[in-house]
Amino acid sequence: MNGIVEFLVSGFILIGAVFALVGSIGLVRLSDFYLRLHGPTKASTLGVGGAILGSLLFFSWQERALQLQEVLIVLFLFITAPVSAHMLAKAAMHRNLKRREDTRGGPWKQ
Amino acid sequence: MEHLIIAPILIPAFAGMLLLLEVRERQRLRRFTGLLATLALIPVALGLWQQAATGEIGVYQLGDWRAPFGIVLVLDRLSALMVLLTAVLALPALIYGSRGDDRRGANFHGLFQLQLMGINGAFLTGDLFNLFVFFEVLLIASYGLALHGRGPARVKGGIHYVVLNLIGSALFLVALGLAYGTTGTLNMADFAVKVSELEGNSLDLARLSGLLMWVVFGLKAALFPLYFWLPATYASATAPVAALFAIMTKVGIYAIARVYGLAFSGGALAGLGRDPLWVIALITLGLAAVGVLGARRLGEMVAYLLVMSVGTLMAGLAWSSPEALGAMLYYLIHSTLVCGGLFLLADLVTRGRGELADRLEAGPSPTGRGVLGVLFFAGAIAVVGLPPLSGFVGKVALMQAVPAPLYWLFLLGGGLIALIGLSRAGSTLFWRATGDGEERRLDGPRLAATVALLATTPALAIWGEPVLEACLAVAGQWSQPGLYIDAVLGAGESAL
Amino acid sequence: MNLSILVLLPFLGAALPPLAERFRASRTLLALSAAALPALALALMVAPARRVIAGDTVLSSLQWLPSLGLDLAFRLDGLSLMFAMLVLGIGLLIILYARYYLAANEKAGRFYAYLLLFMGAMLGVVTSDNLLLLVVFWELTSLSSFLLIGFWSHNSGARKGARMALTVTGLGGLALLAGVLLIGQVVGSYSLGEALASGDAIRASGLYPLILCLVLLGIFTKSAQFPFHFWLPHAMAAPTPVSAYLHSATMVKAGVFLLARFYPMLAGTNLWFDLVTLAGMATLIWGALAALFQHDLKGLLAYSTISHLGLITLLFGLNTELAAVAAVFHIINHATFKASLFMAAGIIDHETGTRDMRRINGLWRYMPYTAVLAMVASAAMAGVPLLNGFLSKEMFFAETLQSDRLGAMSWVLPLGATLGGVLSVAYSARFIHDVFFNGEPVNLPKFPPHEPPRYMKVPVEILVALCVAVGVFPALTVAGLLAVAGTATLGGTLPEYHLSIWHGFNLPLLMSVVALVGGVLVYSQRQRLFRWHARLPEINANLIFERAMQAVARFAGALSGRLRNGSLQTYVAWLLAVVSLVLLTQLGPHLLSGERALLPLDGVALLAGAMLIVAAVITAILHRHRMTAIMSISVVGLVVSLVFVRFSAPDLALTQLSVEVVTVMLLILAMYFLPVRTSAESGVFRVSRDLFLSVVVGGGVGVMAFAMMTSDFNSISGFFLENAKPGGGGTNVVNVILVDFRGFDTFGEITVLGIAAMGIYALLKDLKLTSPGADATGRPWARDAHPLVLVTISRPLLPLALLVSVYIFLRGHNLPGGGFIAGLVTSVALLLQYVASGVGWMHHRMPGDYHPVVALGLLLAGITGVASWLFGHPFLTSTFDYIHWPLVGKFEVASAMLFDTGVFLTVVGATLLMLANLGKLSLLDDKGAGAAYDGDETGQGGGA
Amino acid sequence: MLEIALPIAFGLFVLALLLNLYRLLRGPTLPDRALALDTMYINTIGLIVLYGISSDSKLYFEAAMLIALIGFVSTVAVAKYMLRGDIIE
Amino acid sequence: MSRLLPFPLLSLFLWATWMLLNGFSWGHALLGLVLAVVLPLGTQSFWPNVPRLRNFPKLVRFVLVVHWDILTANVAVAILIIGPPRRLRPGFVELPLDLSDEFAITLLASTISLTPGTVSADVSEDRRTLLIHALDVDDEGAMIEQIKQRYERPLKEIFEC
Amino acid sequence: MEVMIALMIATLVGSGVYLTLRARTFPVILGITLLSYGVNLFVFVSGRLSLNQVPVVGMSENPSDPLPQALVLTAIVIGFAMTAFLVVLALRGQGEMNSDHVDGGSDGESHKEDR
Ligand code: NA
Ligand code: NA
Repeated sequence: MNGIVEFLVSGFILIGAVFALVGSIGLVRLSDFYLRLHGPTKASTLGVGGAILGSLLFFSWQERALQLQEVLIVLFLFITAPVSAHMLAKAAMHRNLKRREDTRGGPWKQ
Repeated sequence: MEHLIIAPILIPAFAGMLLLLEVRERQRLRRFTGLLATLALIPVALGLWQQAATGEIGVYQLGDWRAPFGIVLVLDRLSALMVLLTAVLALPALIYGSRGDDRRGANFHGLFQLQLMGINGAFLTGDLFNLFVFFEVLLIASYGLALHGRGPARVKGGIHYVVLNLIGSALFLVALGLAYGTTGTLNMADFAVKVSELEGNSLDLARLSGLLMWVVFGLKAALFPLYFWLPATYASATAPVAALFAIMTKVGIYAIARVYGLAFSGGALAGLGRDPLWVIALITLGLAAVGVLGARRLGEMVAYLLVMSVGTLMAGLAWSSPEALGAMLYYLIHSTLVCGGLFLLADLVTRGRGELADRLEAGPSPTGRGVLGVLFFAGAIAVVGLPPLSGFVGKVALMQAVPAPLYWLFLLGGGLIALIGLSRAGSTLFWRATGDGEERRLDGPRLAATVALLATTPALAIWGEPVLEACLAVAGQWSQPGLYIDAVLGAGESAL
Repeated sequence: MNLSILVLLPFLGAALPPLAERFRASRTLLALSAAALPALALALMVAPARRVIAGDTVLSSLQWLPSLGLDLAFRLDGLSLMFAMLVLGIGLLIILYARYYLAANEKAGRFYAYLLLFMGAMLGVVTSDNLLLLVVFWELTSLSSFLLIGFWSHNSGARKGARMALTVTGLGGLALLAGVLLIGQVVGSYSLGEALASGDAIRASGLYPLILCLVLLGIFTKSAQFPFHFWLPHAMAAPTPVSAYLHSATMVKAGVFLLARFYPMLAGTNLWFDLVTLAGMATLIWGALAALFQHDLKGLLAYSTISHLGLITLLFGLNTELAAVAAVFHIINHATFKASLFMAAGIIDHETGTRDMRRINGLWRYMPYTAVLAMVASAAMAGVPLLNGFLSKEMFFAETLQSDRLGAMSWVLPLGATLGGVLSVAYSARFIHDVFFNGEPVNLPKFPPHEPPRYMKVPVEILVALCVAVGVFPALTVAGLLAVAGTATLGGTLPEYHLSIWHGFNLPLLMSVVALVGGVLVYSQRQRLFRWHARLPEINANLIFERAMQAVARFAGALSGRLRNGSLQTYVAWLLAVVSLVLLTQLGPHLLSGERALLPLDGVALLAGAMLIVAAVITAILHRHRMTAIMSISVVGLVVSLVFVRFSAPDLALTQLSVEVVTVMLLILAMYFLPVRTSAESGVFRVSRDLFLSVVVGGGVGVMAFAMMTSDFNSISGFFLENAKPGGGGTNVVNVILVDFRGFDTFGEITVLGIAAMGIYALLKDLKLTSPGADATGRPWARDAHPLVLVTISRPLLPLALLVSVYIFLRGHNLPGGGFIAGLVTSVALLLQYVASGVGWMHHRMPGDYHPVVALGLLLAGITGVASWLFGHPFLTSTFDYIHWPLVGKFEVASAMLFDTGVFLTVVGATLLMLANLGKLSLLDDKGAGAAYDGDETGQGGGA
Repeated sequence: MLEIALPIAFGLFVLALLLNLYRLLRGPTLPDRALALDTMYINTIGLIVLYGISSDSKLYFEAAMLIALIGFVSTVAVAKYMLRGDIIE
Repeated sequence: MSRLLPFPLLSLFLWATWMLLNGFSWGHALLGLVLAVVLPLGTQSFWPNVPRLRNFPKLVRFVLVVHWDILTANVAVAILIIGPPRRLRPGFVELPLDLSDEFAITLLASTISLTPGTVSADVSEDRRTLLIHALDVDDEGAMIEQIKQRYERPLKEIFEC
Repeated sequence: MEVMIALMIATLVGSGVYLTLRARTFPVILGITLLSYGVNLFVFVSGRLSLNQVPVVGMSENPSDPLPQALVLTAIVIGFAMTAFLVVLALRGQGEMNSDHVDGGSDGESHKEDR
């Protein structure tokens, strides 16, 4: 395999993995639900995106042709992930979950 | 005519599908479809029986793939007999059900047909995994049927039945995994050949597979200690369903006969589980007799009588001589039809007694007390094995074929206990009536269906000889697994 | 003439009276219809009877169940002739008697029918030439007597008496069956003739003691021998004609008949002597004693019957030929005098309205004619000279003196016999004196009593006349019959004996005198005896038996209730305990020695595995926090899919993933109506039991899995890999197996799915559940039923998901995918619409009922399968071809695709049928309805 | 290079999954658990994609795509349950 | 044409997806075309109110902007997450909506959720306000303005004009 | 790897068994589900484990055993049907017996039969 390609693939997947981990760390570390909600919806999406970029490159190289199939995964995620986040936020507001005292503003009554 | 073998599966299957298609709840159309399909099963089953009676084993290769790679249906005398028995039982049960019970919930006719499809499939298949699939077909349909109608008792019985059978299905899968994981095949005949060549770890695992299947079939057949669910479930099921279910325990018995008479018939595993089966059969027989005596509802009593027949049959099966198997098959036919008839009868009794239903307490006399009394008397005589009805013939045949004092003791003792129970029940229901029941007349077709089933018992006695001979022929073929294996795999494959 | 017709006649006759009754025949006509066929039978018997008297044995046989050795074989020899005459003759008299006995409002037709059934059964017993056939008729007598005894079913005593008789004689019948089967084993045939000829072989057989015990159990129960005698008095609850019939000539005589019949086969051994004599002696004395103390007229007769049966039994037990002849003789005599006595008692009962001898007194004045008849019959029973009873009793006394089996104790037998005689005289004296004399009647329900109708007395007259005739002219009357019967009983030549009234002064005569005098003495002391008896604790066999039966039934109920305790947990535990037993006995370290090389474990697998294990265990631990459990079980499903990915099963991974989503939706749908959590309710014992079972079963399956994975095997799978492409036209072998090689499995499987949907629909129909108005914390539900973002995103997702479904479907044959997965994806997309926009909204856009979708799917699959018949192939034979189209190029068309489309439709239809209907549940609920429809059109905005 | 990068990436994703599992078990609230599950689905996609690379096979693409397309439905269902109790109404 | 292709954008999207899924071949191009026409037609009743696309180039630009934002802001958020939590200044922000089309509002909400640091938490019943939870709000007004500038306005132009 | 898989199967089956022994319908449903997972895995591994050998013709040199995969697929679908039925049955129980106890009614009554 071409060294540069391999380097790029490795880079993408590592960056992706780091982002995925960061998102999940956020999920563990952050102190209220609304904060935690930010981690996965974005960082993880990006994490998967990184992995997929790596994969794209890898297979395009392997098969000597542009392999864009996996873009669809990201596309689908971009469509669906905000819905999960939105619905969970609504649920959390409905349940009136505790939030950090210094949170400005407040949730709406559901 | 070569496709006749699959007809007992496809006729109810297509009927079930058509019934599913009929969404406008045109009850008469549904009844017509269901009855027509069920009626059609009888000539088909007779044709198959005739085909099997020649002694030739018919093999139907689904998808035109030869065994052991594809799934085969196998028509030997045993499967033909079971298919015929199912058809004979199903028609009266459905006629009975078509008099109003089918309106007590949705999809009765569709479920009934698909239940028949499952039962026939289980009898005909020559493939272990396909047997599992048909078990599931008949089970899921039976879940639906068991819950047909309303009432907490039915739901509770249903939950118990479903959960236990789901666990049973899981166990079956484990057994199948082991079967495939050791022999690498699923065709019963091929399995029989391969399992007899196993050794070491694989042999131990195959044994475990056999024993686990044994537990599964024991659950279906309702053997001790796995029958406890049955009385409540059957007693609470709608009458035509309970009547049809009389064949369900026999599916378990059939499976044991088939799998152990064929798949585990050779090599180190021959006779697997036979000794415990013997003991368990006797315990089942004894405890079920106790159950008959202790029952407080007629339906429950009949359910226990059914379990008793299971014990009786299993002991005969465990003895596993051709004579014992032949006698057992005769008894199987008898007990299935009679218990089916008694379930219907219990319902007829219930109908006239209002709130009291089939509780064995003094109360208003059932509508049509005279006729029902005669039917009850005949059914009771048949089921406890008193002469001159089929129960006696079956019992004598079994006792002659299984000359074990313990068996005789349980068989006769159990019969006596059941006799006591039934005489108490009969005298309470028909003699101790405290007044007339509801005025309604007995429904003609319902009565006819009940009579039809119970009338098989004198018929089986009168034509006992040809029936016994047929059963012995079935048993003779069964006890030569090599015939089956040769038919399925082609001659010369069998080492048994 | 075929004997089977003879036996058949009463059975046929049983149909006549009910028919006659239906046509409103008069009572006389009814009786005539009942009597017709037995009379015919009696007439038809004349010809064969002549041959029998001449020394022949008439045989006839029809095949019935040759493979069981059960033939319709009948014989008429002396013994059976004698019994047949009793059965038919007395039977006819009973019919005549019953004509007057039965009240106008009683179902006489039914009564005669039962009686004739019984008569036929009895006739069958005495004429069977096949042991099994004999058992058949034997049991038929039990059954028909059950009906007869219980004829007055409104009467509790009748019901109980009938059940008791059936129970006891049923027990005996079963024992007899076993005994007969054993005889058949020894003899090698069930032919009576052969069995009688094989007496030596039977007695020599090791099975002899068992056979004897079983047969005697049958005999003793039937003949009411001590200690099985207790049923007989309670059988007196039957109408008197029944008692007269059953307890004189028939039912109870069946037992002693069998003693006679089997005499050549089983008698002659010490065991026989001990058992039969002992039982006979005990019965003789006990019955006589009890008879003395009865206040019930029929009770006295019942116990006297028991006593006389004991006498007969004792005679058979003595093992001498003469004793056997005496026994046969006494059978005849007892039948005649006892039948007449019962009838007389019936007349008295009929006329006075009671059977209590303490109230019935001095009837001599009111019905002298009946009194004479009854007194003569009683005298015969007492053994008064010039009456038939005297003759046989004399023989009996003589025979007891002959036996020396008891050695030094031999005097016991004559002493016992004499004591029996004394008591017999005493109770006979009571019957005469207490009823017909002894002052005035006390408080009779019917007063004054009259003589009965003329023809009601005829049967009594006939029988009493016979008693006298036999007693006075034995040689002219009974000798011939007795000779042939005796010969048949002994199965050989008859011993020397003389039937005469006077044998000179001898010991038997002395015993008779002692009996007569002693009997009168005893009776004279009756007041003292009654007082003594009244102080004894009352033993009511009926009560004891009934209580015992109830106790047994209660115990049975308790035992089966204990086993079948209605607790699913117990049943499941039993099932798993059996599995555990299998596993514990079969598993061992030897299974861990597989030869196959292990795959290396890597970190990812380790952690993923750990994740699954943790999630599974957590699901089990946290199951009471139900929503949490749903989450953790989803994790399990996710990891399982990963396992499928990892181990080269992409199809499975896809299936698992999509099923998982649907399952979670299903569980959450259910959660709406179920409690959110439950409190802990299992005790320590239960939890530890369950843990044990879990560890054993789980561990066992794990060990088996390991053992299996580590051993080598040869599989048929190579065939699939090789033939998938050339034979099945696809490269995805899993899919080709599913739609082709094992398409039949798939056919069954989608059927399961379809049935499940049908069943679920049926379960949900009319199901009423209350929708909680608030969540578990009491918080009311959110107002926004159809959030905008969800609605707006979910809708374009539908065509997208369908596109993906098409993709997955089309590639399935060659690459991972197929109808199932495509169907599930489509279902999920549609379900999402339900979640987002609601049932009401979907209702306008989707079929209202998914049944036809399921049906179409199944039909498509089925018809595809059947279509192969047109090409002469079996069900589900697939075919495929490649088509070349310009521009598009080469593509494959396979019938399997059609099948797979059926699969697709079924999956979609079934899933939606299940879940959409589950979702509709809340609509049915009145409370939830308003809220549910609130936001129905949310997100629809303008235009449509 | 890829031989080193892949295991590390695998490790990081699995670690992320374990952290998600922790949150799922720990809660403390139902939305937290649902969020954790949702994140697990997403991280699983990454894991599958990586597995595709490491085994040089595109046969796992559909699995990843399927999670991306329908994995969120579970989360939506849970959220809807919390909001309305009835997810199909 | 519009009866056959009521939602050209969707059809295009579907066709592109099909081609991505299957790789290019004439057969698939044709089949994809068929599906791209049939599927929207078949599901037409499910979404009666999708706005017409007015400005395709703007859409492309918008997509690119969003992707860029996702990339860059992610890094910032990652640092926030790993950094000391006390540094965060979370808050709920109400965004007054200029958009009126529901599809456009949804796109905006999704975009806000996808771009790091913000999650759209709710849409008011009257569709006039969007509730946003932000991880780190310095200046509420600036944030609102930025969202309006960067996302809402282009969306309005793309779909509504 | 085999040890790991065996452990997974053991845990799934064990947890499933434990849950099927509970008194309420819901945990029983979960138990059946877990049991199915375990059993499906068991059947799956009856074809032995193999890495990256998808049974697609031409895709692998030594394809893994396709038959158990087909069997498991069937089992998954059947299992789903059964679970769905059980779930609805549990609802029916809740509706008719007003309790989610597997024996209906509360614990006190649960051991009494409806005679
Ligand atoms: Na008196
Ligand atoms: Na709903």
